Order: sequence, then structure tokens, then C-alpha cells
Amino acid sequence: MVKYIVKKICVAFLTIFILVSVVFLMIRLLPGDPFNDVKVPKATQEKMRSYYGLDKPLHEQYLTYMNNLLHGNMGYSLRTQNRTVNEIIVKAFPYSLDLGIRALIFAVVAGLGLGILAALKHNKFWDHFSMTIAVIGISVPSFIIGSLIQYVFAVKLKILPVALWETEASTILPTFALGLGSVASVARIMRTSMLEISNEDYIKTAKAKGLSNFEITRKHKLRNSLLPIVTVLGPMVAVLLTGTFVIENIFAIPGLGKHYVNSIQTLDYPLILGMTLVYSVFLIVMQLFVDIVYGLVDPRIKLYQ
Amino acid sequence: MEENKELFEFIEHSDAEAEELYGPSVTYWKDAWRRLKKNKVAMFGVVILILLAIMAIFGPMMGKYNHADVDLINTNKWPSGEHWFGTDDVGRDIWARVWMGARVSLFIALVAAVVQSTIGVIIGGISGYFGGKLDTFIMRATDVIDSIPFLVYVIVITMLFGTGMLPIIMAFALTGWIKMARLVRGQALQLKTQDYVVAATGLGASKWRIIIRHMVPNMLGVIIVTLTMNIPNAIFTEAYLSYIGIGLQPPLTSWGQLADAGSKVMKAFPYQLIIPAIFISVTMLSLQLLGDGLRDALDPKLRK
Amino acid sequence: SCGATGKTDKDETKAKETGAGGETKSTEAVNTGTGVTIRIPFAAEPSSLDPGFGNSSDSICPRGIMYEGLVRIYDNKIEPAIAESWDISDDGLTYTFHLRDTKWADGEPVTAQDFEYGIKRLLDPSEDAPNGNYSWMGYYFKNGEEFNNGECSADEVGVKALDEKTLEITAVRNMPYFLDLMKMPCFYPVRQDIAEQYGKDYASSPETVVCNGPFVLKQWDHESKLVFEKNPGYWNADAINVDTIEAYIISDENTIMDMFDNGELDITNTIPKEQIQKYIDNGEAVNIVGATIWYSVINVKTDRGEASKLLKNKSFRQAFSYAIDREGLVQAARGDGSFAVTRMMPDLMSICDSTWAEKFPLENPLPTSADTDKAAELFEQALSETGLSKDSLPKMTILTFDEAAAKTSATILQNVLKTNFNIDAQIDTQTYSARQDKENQGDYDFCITNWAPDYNDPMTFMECYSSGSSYNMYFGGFENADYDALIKEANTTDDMEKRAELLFQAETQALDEMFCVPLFQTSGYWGMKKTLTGVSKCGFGANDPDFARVKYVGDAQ
Amino acid sequence: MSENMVEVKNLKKYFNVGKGKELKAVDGVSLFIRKGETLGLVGESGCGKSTLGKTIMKFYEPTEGQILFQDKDITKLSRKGYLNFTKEAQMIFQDPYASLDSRMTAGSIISEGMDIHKICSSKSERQERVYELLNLVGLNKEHANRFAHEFSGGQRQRIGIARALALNPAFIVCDEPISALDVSIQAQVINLLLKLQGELNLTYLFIAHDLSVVKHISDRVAVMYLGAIMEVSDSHNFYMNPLHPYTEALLSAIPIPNPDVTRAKKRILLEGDVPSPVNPKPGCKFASRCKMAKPSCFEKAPELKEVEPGHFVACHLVTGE
Amino acid sequence: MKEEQILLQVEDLQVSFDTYAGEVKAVRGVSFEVHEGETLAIVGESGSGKSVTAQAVMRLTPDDQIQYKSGRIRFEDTEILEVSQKEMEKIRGVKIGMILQDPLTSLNPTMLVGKQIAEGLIKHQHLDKTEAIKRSVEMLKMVGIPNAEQRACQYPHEFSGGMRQRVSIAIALACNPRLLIADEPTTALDVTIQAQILELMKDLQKRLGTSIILITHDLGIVADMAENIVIMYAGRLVEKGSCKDVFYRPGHPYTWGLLESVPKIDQASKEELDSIPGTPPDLHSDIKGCPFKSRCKYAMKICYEQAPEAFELGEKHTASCWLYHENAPEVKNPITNRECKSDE
Ligand SMILES: Nc1ncnc2c1ncn2[C@@H]1O[C@H](COP(=O)(O)OP(=O)(O)OP(=O)(O)O)[C@@H](O)[C@H]1O
Ligand SMILES: Nc1ncnc2c1ncn2[C@@H]1O[C@H](COP(=O)(O)OP(=O)(O)OP(=O)(O)O)[C@@H](O)[C@H]1O
Ligand SMILES: [Mg+2]
Ligand SMILES: [Mg+2]
Repeated sequence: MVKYIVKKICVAFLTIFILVSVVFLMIRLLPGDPFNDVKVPKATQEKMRSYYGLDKPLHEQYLTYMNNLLHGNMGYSLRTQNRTVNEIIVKAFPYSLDLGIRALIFAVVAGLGLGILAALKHNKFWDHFSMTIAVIGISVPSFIIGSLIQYVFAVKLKILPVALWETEASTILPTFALGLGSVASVARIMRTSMLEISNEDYIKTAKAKGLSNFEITRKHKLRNSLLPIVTVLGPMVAVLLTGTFVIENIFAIPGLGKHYVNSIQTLDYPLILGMTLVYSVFLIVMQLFVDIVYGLVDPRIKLYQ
Repeated sequence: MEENKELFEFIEHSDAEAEELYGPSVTYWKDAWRRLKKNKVAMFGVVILILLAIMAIFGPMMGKYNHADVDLINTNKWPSGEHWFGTDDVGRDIWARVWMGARVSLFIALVAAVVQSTIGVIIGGISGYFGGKLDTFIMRATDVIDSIPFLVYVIVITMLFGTGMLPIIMAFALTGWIKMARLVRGQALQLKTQDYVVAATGLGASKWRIIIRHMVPNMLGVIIVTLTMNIPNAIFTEAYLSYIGIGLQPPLTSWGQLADAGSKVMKAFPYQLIIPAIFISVTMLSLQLLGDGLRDALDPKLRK
Repeated sequence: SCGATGKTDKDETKAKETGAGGETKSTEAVNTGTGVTIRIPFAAEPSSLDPGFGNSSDSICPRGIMYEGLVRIYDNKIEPAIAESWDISDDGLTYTFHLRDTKWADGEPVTAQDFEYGIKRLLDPSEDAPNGNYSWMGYYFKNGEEFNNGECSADEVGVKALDEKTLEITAVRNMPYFLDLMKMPCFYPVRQDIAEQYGKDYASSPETVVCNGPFVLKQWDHESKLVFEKNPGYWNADAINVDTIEAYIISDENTIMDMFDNGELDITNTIPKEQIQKYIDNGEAVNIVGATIWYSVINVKTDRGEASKLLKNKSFRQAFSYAIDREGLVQAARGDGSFAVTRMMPDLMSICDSTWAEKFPLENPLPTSADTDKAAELFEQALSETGLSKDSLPKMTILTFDEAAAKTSATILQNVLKTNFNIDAQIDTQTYSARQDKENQGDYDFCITNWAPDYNDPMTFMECYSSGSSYNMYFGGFENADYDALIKEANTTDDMEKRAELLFQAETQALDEMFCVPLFQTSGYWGMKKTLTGVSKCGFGANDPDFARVKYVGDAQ
Repeated sequence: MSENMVEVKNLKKYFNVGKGKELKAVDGVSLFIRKGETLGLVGESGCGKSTLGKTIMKFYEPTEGQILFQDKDITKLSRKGYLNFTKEAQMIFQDPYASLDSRMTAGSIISEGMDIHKICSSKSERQERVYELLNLVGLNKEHANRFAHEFSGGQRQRIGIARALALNPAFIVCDEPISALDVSIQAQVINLLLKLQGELNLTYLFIAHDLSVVKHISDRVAVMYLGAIMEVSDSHNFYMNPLHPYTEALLSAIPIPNPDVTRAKKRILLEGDVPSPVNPKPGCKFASRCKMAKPSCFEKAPELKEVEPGHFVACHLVTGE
Repeated sequence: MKEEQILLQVEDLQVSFDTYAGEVKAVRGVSFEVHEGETLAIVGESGSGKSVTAQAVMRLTPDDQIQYKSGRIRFEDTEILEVSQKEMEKIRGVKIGMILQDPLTSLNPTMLVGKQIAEGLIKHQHLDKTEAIKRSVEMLKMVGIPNAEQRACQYPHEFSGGMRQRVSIAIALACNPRLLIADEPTTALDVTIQAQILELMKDLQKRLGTSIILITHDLGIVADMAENIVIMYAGRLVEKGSCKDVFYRPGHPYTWGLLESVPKIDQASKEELDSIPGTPPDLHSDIKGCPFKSRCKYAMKICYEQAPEAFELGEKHTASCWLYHENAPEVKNPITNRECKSDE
């Protein structure tokens, strides 16, 4: 097991290395130039480029970047005064993480809840109710949901703050808006896999033991229907925890999300790389985690043999 | 009891009689189709989708206006007899635009479905079934592809191939399959230990054959349900691309874009949001219903 | 009057809600006398608060709050600020500023040396300097460009502190708009001792900066919030009765409006067009007439095959211009009080103590609504001149960028081309930097672009069109020796009247050539609670609010 | 060429069960199966019968040992070699429910092997062959279009048999093909297997629990216990002259479908602990449950020795040690 | 024969499933009773409704999938088909234990084996966790699983088929139920273990007076264990009688076929076995007449027209076959070579 994880981590590092290299080259393909500004004289532009080392040959820049990266230094953002990418990420990440964890908990709790409810009350009111919510969650994008609940709960009802990430109350709307889509997918997947599980023989065995419906669900159905959930949850965690542009924008949350978009639009190369790195590390760690969890959830799956 | 004596005479059976048939014989697909037809809810979804598709073709011709006609006098008009769905901020007829948008959005949905169900399933299947080093390689490559910001792809592709539909489709083709591949891989890991898969190996079936003939049909339920869930994503991603200026160019439009534009003026002209939102939701609902129905229909066991 | 009471209500509820996070707010409220806090939005995180770093639009407003330069523009008029008065030499090249007695927030007096140091630091070519991308602003000063390029020493730059309170600045040439330039954030004073202590980190946090403006930076929560507190040592502190300005970084327009409606913000930096009327009725809308002009540029330089035949034809360009319903366009694209223009620059541009429109009224200006007959006539002419036939017209592209007004304008122009000339045009939306790239390479037929004046003088517009200008390609690549000569002469003459005349000639030529079709001039609205007064609006350069005289007047109604 | 279809030499298959432990499912099995004969394989459940069968079929990579199939070592095979092997050797699976793909019709299940090996040149030829096979296993044409779940257990088993036969194999591993079936269908399946053997000269490795069936169908019977072969003899000797104590116990436990006989019958009930296949102790594997075990039985594992022609036993008591 | 109290009584049970393809009438009127301490064997063709009947006794199939068309099931004083699920929970596991048919799927693949056994103990005997696990290890030992302590901490997929079956048995026996329903409990087991299990069941019966419903294909086991036997075919009960009646004086042609199909120890190797040709009818359709008619050597015209009623062959021995009608021709019983007519 330990060996397996160590091996996986090595592979993960290799993956990240390749990723960074690919992205490093790819972003240079983006049209435009970070310092190409109509108003700024060419000489000044050159000065800026040379200051950030962008005038050097690409391979040299690459080696410098990699070397810095090895020392945990992702360089300076091109768009701000003397702020390192590390600083920017360290500053913004906690917000995204906080929001992400809340949304994740919401997604998992509500999603599993609705999914289980729907499966248990198959073809009854609660099933239709849950699945209606799921369809809404899936088919209404977060920018609409976000604006809508903001308008209803903050402007009309005035029971929650409009935006900003300050009080507990202010976290409710963004958490809901961000989590709703995930609630929907979790609920649907959970329902499907739960229904499939319900026809398995071992559920009958459990029933024959005299366990109540609730006990059967908790002890037998839940774990067995988790596998597909785990699969989607991995990337979902990465996406939720590393910030979302739309929601953070609507609710003025100073998280990572906007940097994904802004860094690309302003061609802030080091920041693009930094953001990519954050996301990929999360994603890869989550994948590794998923693989391990697979094994925990379903002992038949042995990835480390 | 005075019964007719001759009732109690032995009779010879013919061989045919000995073999009573369970029912008419059909192929898998025919059978699935038959079951789908029986499923009223799913057929409702199908009908709606077909209606939408038909309207996407003919809808723009039905109103008086062209989707591109700018009318700077009649801007932001509420729905009326003149403009059935009202007009937008440059006076374009929303009815015409909704159906033009339907073309784009439904096409995007189709592309997303095709991409996911081909590339995603193949890659996921290979990864899960072959396992080992190949699995590691594929999954990590997937991570790399997934980690590169979507915007970067789109912008690079736009640069190389210009704006419009093509780069959007290419961007989807590049990244749209990832979720599905992960899911299929998970399924494949489970399925490959099944006896019938082992049996097929024993017949000398190649790994490809096993993936395509045995694993995929058995995963189809999950695949379809996931598919229907991922399609909305594609539709909104397209809108998002247009929102940041790449992607489709006006006067072409899509439901996602209409909804996005509508959400900006939600307070003043709610119909501009509600109309496209309804179409999106109805489509999604139909897709979900159809997906569920297909899932059931494709599982011959339910026929028991 | 002091408006403490008006706010407390809201503040208390706010403090309750904030719980743990709100402690800063409540302590501040206790510490400061009146406890008036106003809350404003910033659309983006300031990229820097160091005057030397840059000038990007997102940092103009906060720097205006923290610092004060020699002059200040209040309601479009230049007013003395740290400079109490100034003398201008007869040749218009040397300016002597007399500074008033005022202090930095740490009690040190603001001196002429601070200004000198600030400007030289801006121009400093060495690695340790802030290296902002606006050092070129210093090229207006004598030897500024040379110093910045390392061709001369700092001492030779035309900026000198004659004594503690006297600053002498030498311009490179006679510029009537020179004083206007002096309000630029990059010319704010910088404290040498502090700047040298923190180097590149100068002004990166409240600890590493000293302010001399109406407010002092107290807290800078990156990407989230900035807090400014009143600077009691500010020379005009009496004009201000607000203790704290809290600025939140919020970019979503709807969110800003919702917060404003809920009383969570006192001011907004915009009002969505479809809601403007509501706020005007409320009395909460403040109109700001901007000076930015939007154009549809026509590529007259690059060879683009068939299309270029038309594009390079003057009659066609004029026909295009006549065909545009500017009124309708601006209403649809902006609808925020922006208005159609038919000249190359805003009417209000000052020239020789007058405005451009007053001084040079046009005899028969272009109509602001479409004149399709005229357009058709000119188009016929263009066709016969170019020998193109009506049925085989080339396809064209309209380059635009990802902003609502730009996209809408492109859509409308596309429609104009189609309905008037039956030309099929494709819209090509690009991100800002990608569009710049395409413009540079001349990869467009039409291009939606805009130009915000850097200073209140026609030159900021007219110079750009000359063939030597680095912006030439952004304005269609127009090349004309006569035009170039006019601009050159205007830039060298000492006779201001003559200069004005020359510029007018240039404008007339540009309008005739119509390579750059003016569409509209921007205007906009802020939302501002009626409890605030004294917030200045400024149309030139940036139209950010200026809080140097902000007053809280309580709930007037 | 020898007369042996299959010869297994010292075959071992260990499963890794985590924490560095190994489960010795098959632990040094040596046996041979002659061409055209049926070797019955019986033994306690979990003793490794299926594993042995699957390892011979190459579904598992053997941990150690050699498998000779028609005198060729098949432990290392290329893809092509494996393809050829599958043509010759097939398996009928223990579980008729899990071993048929529920998304395929019986026809396509049966014809899959033919498609893979491209045996049939045309569609109609394939069709013919499918009908022929269905007929052979006692099903009819109409069944070709039905799905696995539409068949009864016995019919499913027959589809499994048809699938195995489709490639005209010379050798079939039958892993408990009858235990899920009721007696009348059992009889049908057994008759079928016997008939096919008569017609096509097939070789079977027949795994089962039902000793009367095993006796009925087999030429020779091998008894397995905890991954090792205890006794191999011809089926007559197996019943009449069992030598190994475990075989005796097995035979005594056969239930006879006659209430008076079976109730009167004296059974040898095995007591004692069954040792674990995970890290088993040295010595005879059966020793812990053997009433006659001597101290030496716990020390050294007995080897399989021929005590009379064709009769092999692994027991110290019999071979005398 | 012991004369005891009736523990379970099934009367005219009819069970259907609603499926896409229509109604499946799996059980079509079955009646039998189980006395205290007795073993009743249910034998029959696969698909004849044995498992469905057994599961109906515990109401195991989710209520929305199954329809109990008619009939009643009475266990002790409880009308099984009428009580709520809550009350059923008090019966399942404690009073009635069940061994499900398929050992490969009837265990939860993601739960430790020990825990699966312990569950019922915790619920019904209110043992704490460690005690319950200890008990479950004992149960594992009892069903003959070596290394029980370790095995208890393994997952089902690490067990062989037979071992899994034994785990199922352990689960069913954990709470010493009054009635044990064993649905093919030993199909995957070798004879020695099978003997051990059967011995275990007998012992249980002796000690606690447990009644057993034993469903099996193995007539040897039936002969060994059963006091009474019920033979089912296509959802119907075709013959019912005591063990000896059925083995020595079988009445129904299907029973004859079954008994003849068994390979006899003394039968020559590789000789063709007797078997019943053909396949059973589809349970979707209504069956006109006797369900066995198409495979029956002795089918008569009436068999195609009217379903036979149960004819009394002896005390508590009935067979549903027209052969016992007074008008029917006489046939030789192939098992006993006696003439077939009701015994009176
Ligand atoms: N994939 C596997 N991983 C780990 N252990 C296994 C695996 N397959 C089988 N085993 C173990 O190997 C041993 C032999 O199993 P096998 O299935 O060969 O038994 P069997 O003789 O066929 O039993 P049965 O008659 O019950 O089918 C058992 O202890 C089982 O637990
Ligand atoms: N949940 C269900 N839905 C539909 N049909 C069912 C269901 N369960 C059982 N059946 C059908 O009911 C009939 C009787 O099944 P049952 O399982 O009782 O047979 P059995 O006598 O136990 O056979 P075997 O000996 O093979 O176990 C079969 O035709 C079966 O297909
Ligand atoms: Mg086995
Ligand atoms: Mg059954």
C-alpha cells in the first residue's frame, strides 16, 4: 500500500512536470503579448519584457522557470506590483477552499440525501421531487441561479447579504449556487446506483436478517452504491475547491476563480502556470485519492497488486 | 363425475409442441426500441426533442422576422402579437433567435454526446480494461489534458482556426470526453472481473472486442445517464465562450447566450431570461427522461 | 452637519452580521470621532498603489484617495492641489510650482523634493526602480525620455526642486495641456526615505507607504477590500467629514447594484442601462460625461484583396458613415446617456480657453441618424469608381472585442452593411490583447475601437492618426503626407491660435477621408446615495470619482 | 506425440491476499488427462478446483509449474499462440448466470468464438452453424434470438456448452456444469456431454460435487484437498477401492435418494480444523482432520505415488513411510 | 409420524410479478403446511416457483415488485401477508431464518463476512459489537470454516463458492430461528461439508425444535432430511406427501421422471440417463390444462383442457394428475412397477 502510494506520487510528479511543460509552451501560443499596449512606447515594452525575462530565448525561460518551481517559487505576476504568484495564490486560495468545502459538503449531503430519498421512494412523490430538483440543478447554470437567489434572498427578502465573504450568513448563497449543480449530479448518480443495488440478492439477505429499511440502506446499500459517486466526486472536489469564476464574480469572493480567467485574458504567464498547477495538483491528488477510495469502498478492486 | 371417456385417451405429442415459445424473437436493438416505445415518459421526452428539432429547422422561418434583423426602434419589446417572444436590446426578434439558438445548442448537445460516447468510452474502456501501466499513462495524460485551462485551448484553437462553430467543436472534442472516460474506466475496472468477460477471453476475444462488445453494452445505462447529465454543461460552456468573446459570432446565437444576455437584464426584462431558460430546461428534462427510459430499455433483464 | 446618526442603524446590523469578521469595522467606528464610513466598489484589484508603477485604470481611483499631486481636476477644471500656485514661462516650457504647507500622514512636510524624487523614480531605468509601464509619461519632461533610455543622468531631467516648496518643471515642448497632465497619478509625490527602505514593495501595504492625500491607506486585503481613513493632516481636511472609506472589489454589475439598493454600498461605478431611469427618478444617479470616443475604424492600409478596393475608396467610407444610425446605435449599445458624435473628438475638448465645438463649429455636420439616400448615392459612386458590381461584393470582417457595447456595435454595423450595401460581414470577437494583435497586423476590414483622451486637448486624438504614430494601425493605417505635415506643424508652433487652426484642418481632412468613423461619445452614470455630496466626476483621463471633498450629509430626505 | 491431452506438472497458483500473505489455492498439482477421456475432479469447496481449471485455461497466470497442452508448454504464449489454444480448449463456467453476457442473444454468444476465429466465411454459414449447435445441445432455432436471462438455468448451461463447442475444441473444462440444475435437467446435460464425447471424441476435465454424477461420467477421478491432489484412480476403483482417508469420507457422505438407505447409512464425519490455504502448515494437508494421522503426517507432505497401475495416492498410510 | 402443532400454513398462494413483458404468474395456488420440528422439502424444476414461494413466506421481495394475488400465509399467530413491514422485521431473522439461493450474490461484497453475521445478532439479541463478532466467529466454525477468526475479517470475494454458502447458512442460523428456510443450501458444497451442514441442521432441529423448509434439487438430501415432500412444477404443486410416500409410492409422472433421472451408484458409467424431454412452460401465459402435459408420456386429451385437481393417494399424500381419475386408463408406475390408481 505504502509502496503503491509512493509510486503513484512519483507518477503524479512526473505528470505535473509534463503538464507544466506543455502549458508553458502552450500559453506562448496565445495571441498577443503581455506588454503590448497601444499607449506604451516600444522601448518601454522592451524594458518590461527584459525585466520579467521574457526577452530571453524560450528554452532559457523554461529552465529558469523550472528551476524556480523546484524551489517552490512560481515567479512574479506580470500584472501586479511585485506580487509573487505564490502570494496571490496563498491569499486567494483560502477563500476558494472555504467556499469549495462548504459547497462540497452541501453537494454530498444534499445530493446523497436526495438520491437516497428518490431511490427509496422510487416512483413516488419524493422521487419525482428529488429528480425535479436535480434536473433544475443540472439545466440551470450557476450564473442564472446565482443572480436569481441573490435577487430573491438579498434584494427582495433582505434576509441574507448580497455578496462579499464576511459573515456566516454571507456564505449561504454562494454555497448554494455553487453546490447546486453538484447536488444534482450526485443525486442522480446516487439514485441510479442505489436502484441498481436494491435488486441485488444481498439486500434480500440483509432483509432476511430482520434489518429495517433504514439499517439496510445505511449499512448495505450506501457503501455499495458509492463507487460511481466516488468517481465523479474526485474531479468535482478539484473543481469546487479551486475556485469558480462565475460564482466568485457574482458574490465578490476574493478566491482563485477570477485568476483563471483574468490571468489568461491579460496573458499573465506565470499566473496562468500557477493556477494550472494548483488545479492539477488538486486533480491529481484527488484521482489518487479516488483510486485508493475505490479499494476501500469495494474490496474487490485491487489496484495495488 | 361423468366425463367423456375419450378425454382420457393418451395422445401423441408432436415435437413442436414440446417446445413452447416464450415470445416472439427479436434482436437486442429492436427489443430495446420496443421497450422504449412502451415507456410513455421516455416517449414524451422523445416527442419533445423531435418537436424542438423540427422547430429548430422551421421555427426561424415561421415568424415575420429574421434572427439577424436589427431594429433600433423596437428594442426590448415585451412579447406581443408582433414579436411573439419580444425583442432584444437591438430589436432582434427573440422568437427567431430562440430557434436559431436551438440549432446551435442542439447541435452542440449532439456533438457533446458523440464526443463523449465515442472518445470518452473508448479511452475509458481501454484504460480500465487494460489496466496497469497503460491505465496509469492514460489517466495521467487525461489529468494533463484536463488541467490545462479550457480557455487556453479555446483561444489557441481560435487563433489557429478562426472563430465560429469549428473551434468550439474542436475544444469540446479535446476536453469533453474526460468525465466520461473516468467514469467508464471505473466501470471497466468492475466489469472486467465478471465471468462473461473471462469467458470471452477464453474464446480468444481480443481486448478491443471485449471492450466494445461486452463492456460497453453493459455500461450503456450508466453511460447514457451520464451523457444526459453532461450535455447541459456543454451547452453552457458554449455560452460562456461567447461571453468572453470567443466562440460563436453574432448574429448567430445559442440558448446559452440568450440566457446569459437575459440574465443581465433580468430585473428589467425578465422575459429575455425566462424564455431561453424554459427552452433549456425543457430540453434537459426531455433528455433526462429519455436517458432514464433508454437506460431501462437497454437492460434486457428488465423484460423478465 | 455630521451624519453619524444616519449610518449607525445600518452599521449595527452590519456589525451583528459580520460577527468575527467584523471586528475591524466596529473598532474603527469607536476610534474615529464621527464614525461615518462610506462603502464603495472597485471593479478590480488595483494592480499597484505605487505612483511609480503604472497607471492602469483600476488603480487611478485608490491612488486619488491616498495621494495628491500638484493639481487636481474638479468638475473638469484644473484646481490647485499641493501646488498652491504656479508660474509659466512665456515660451510655455518652464513651470514653477509653489507648494502649500501640507504634511504627509506621518507628520513630515510634503516637499518639492518628494515630487522630484517621484518623477525621477518613475523614469529611472535601473532594475531597482518600480519599472511600471507608464514611465513614458515622463517623456513630456525635458530629457525624460533620454534618462529613461539611459542616455543621460537624472540631474539633466527637467524636474527640479528649487527649494522645499518650489518645484521647477521643464516641458519638452509647449503644450497647452501640460497642467492637465500634472494630475496624473504617476506624478504624485513619493517619500524617498520610505521608498528606498521598501524598494519594490513600496506601497504594497499600509505599512510600506505614507500618504499625502485626503485619506490614508489603512488596510489592503488583496482582491477583497481596501480601507482608507481620513488623513487629519490633509490641507483641506475640513472639507471632508467622512472618516473611513471602505472599498470592496466587486466586478459584477448586478451585484453592485443589488448591494447599492440594499444600502450595502453608497456609490456605484456604473448603472446598467436599462435601470438608469429608475435611479434618475430616485435622484441617486449621477451623470458623468466621458470623453471617450468610439469609432468604427476602416482598414485603408493593408491589402485585403477585393475588400480593399472598397475600403480604400473614400466614397464607400463616406457612404458607410452616412448609413449608420448613430442615435439608434448608441441607444442600443450603451443606452447610458452616451450620445452620437460625428466629429473626431468631444465637443468639450478645450482649445485656447474655449471648447472645440464653440471654436470650430462644423458647417454641415454629418447627421446623427442615418441618411440612407445619401449613403446609397455615395455607394453607387463608389461602385463605379472601383468597378465592382453590386452582386459580387466581397465579404468583410468586423473586428471587435469582448465587451457588450463593442459586440452590439459590431452587430449593428454588420446589419448596416447588409441592409445598405448588401455586404456580408462576419464579426470577429477577440479578447482585448488578441484584438490588439490583429489590429497591429491589419487583420481586419472594420474594427470597433475607442480612444480615451489622456489630457484635455485635441492633440491627444489628432496625433494618433498621423502615419508616424505608433497607433496608426489602430486607426486604419491612414497615411497622408499633408495630414502628417499639419500635425507636425501644430506640435512645433508656438502660436496657439495657429496650432488650433492646424488641428481643425487636420480634423476636417480626417472627417473627409472617413477612415475612422466616429460613432459616439461615452457617458455614464454612477449611483450615489443622496447622503453624499462633494464627490467629483471627471471626464478626461479617467472618470473615477474623486473623494477629496466628500461630505456625508445624513439622510437628507 | 503422447496420448495425453493435458499434462500439468507441479502447478502452483497463489493469490496475493494483501499484507504480503499468499493464498495457496493450487499448491503443486501434477496430473494428466488422456485424449478422449473424462477426468472427474472432486474435492471440498474452496480446495482450488475452479482455480486449477481456470489456470489450465490460462485465465490465471500460474505462479509456478508447467502446463503441457498437447505436449506444448502453454504457460508462456504469444497472442497468436493463445488464439490457437482457445480453439482447442474451452471452459464451461461454474455459474451459468454470471458467465453469459446479459446484453447478447444466445445466437451471438454462441457465434462469438466463430467470429473471433473467423471460422465461418459467410453470414449464412455462421447462422447454420449456430442452429446446428443449438440443436446439438437440445435447443432450437428460435432460441438463437433470445437473451440469456430468458432461459432457465439448465438452458443457460446448455448455451454455455454450445459456446464452448462452437470452436470444435478437443478439450473442455466443465466447472460444475450441473450443480445449479434440477435432476431432470442434470440428466439432460450429462447425456448431452456424453453424447458429444461419443461423437466428437472430446476430452473433459469435469469438476463437480455430486459424486454419483462424477462416477457416472468420468473415466478417472481425481480428489483434491486444499490445493493438492490426494488421490487419482479410475472411477471404478474410486468407488470400490478408495485408498485415501479423505476419499473414504467423501464416499461415505454421498446422499442416496432413498430414505431408508440413506438414513441407515453410516457417514464418516470429518472433524478437526480445516487448515487455511493461507500459509498452510507443512505436512499432509489432510492430517489435521484425519483420524488415522501419524506424527509423520504432520511433518512431511506425502507425495502422489502410484500404488497400483493407474491408481495414485498421496498418503503416508497407504504408501507406507 | 409426529403429530405437532402447525407452525406455518400456506394456503392457495398465488404470486405474480409485474414486468415490462406482462404479468409473470410465478406461483399459481400452492398450499402446504409445516409442523413444528418437521422438515419439509420442496423439490421441482428450476423456475417452478420454489424460491418465490419461500421468499413469500418472509415477504422478502420489495412490495412494489410483487403481487400476492390470493392466499394466506399464517406463521404462528401472524398473518404474514397482512402485517406491516415493521412487524415483519420482528419475524425475519429471529423467528424465520433464510438461506438465499445464490451464494455468489447473496453476500454484501463490501462488508466483512464476520460483520454480516454479527448484524442480526446485534439487532435481535442486542449483543454488543465485540460479543457479536465473537459469536459470528463461532458460527463460522460451526459451519466448518477453518481459521474462522481470520476469515471473519475477509470479504466475500475472498471465499470460495461453498464457503460463501456456509456463511449464508451461518447468517440464517445466527439467531436460532423457529423456522429455517433453506433455499438450496448445499448446491455448491462438497459432500463432506454438505453432510456436515445437514448434520448441523438436524442437530439444530433436535435441540431447538426448529422447523425447516428445504429447497433442493438433490433427491439424496431430500431422502435424508425430509419428513414431508412437496413437488412443484410451473408454479403448481403437483405432488405432496411424506418422504416415503414420495420416494416409494410416487404418484405424479413428473415425480417419476425426477426419480428416474438420478444416476444410480450401480448404474453403468457413461450410460445415457433417463431424463424428461422438453422444457417447462412459460410463466407469462395462462396455462390451459395440466402444465406438464407437453412433456408427459401419459398425456391425455383432458390434460390439454382442464387442470387436474389434487387426488388423494393416501393419508396426506396427494397428486394432481388426471391419471387418478376414475375414467383414466391404468398405467404402470415406473418406480414401483405398481399400477397407478388412487389407493382406495
Ligand atoms: N481471485 C481470487 N483472489 C483471492 N483468492 C481467491 C481468488 N479466487 C479463489 N480464491 C481462493 O482460492 C481458493 C480456491 O478457490 P476455488 O474457487 O478454486 O475453489 P473451488 O474448489 O472451485 O470451490 P467451489 O467448489 O466452492 O467452487 C479459495 O480459498 C478461494 O478463497
Ligand atoms: N423479481 C421477479 N420478477 C419477475 N419474475 C420473477 C422474479 N423473481 C422470479 N421470477 C420468475 O418466477 C419464476 C419462479 O422463480 P423461482 O426463483 O421461484 O424458481 P425456482 O423454483 O426457485 O427455480 P430454481 O430451482 O432455478 O431456483 C421464474 O420463472 C422466474 O423467472
Ligand atoms: Mg469452483
Ligand atoms: Mg430458486
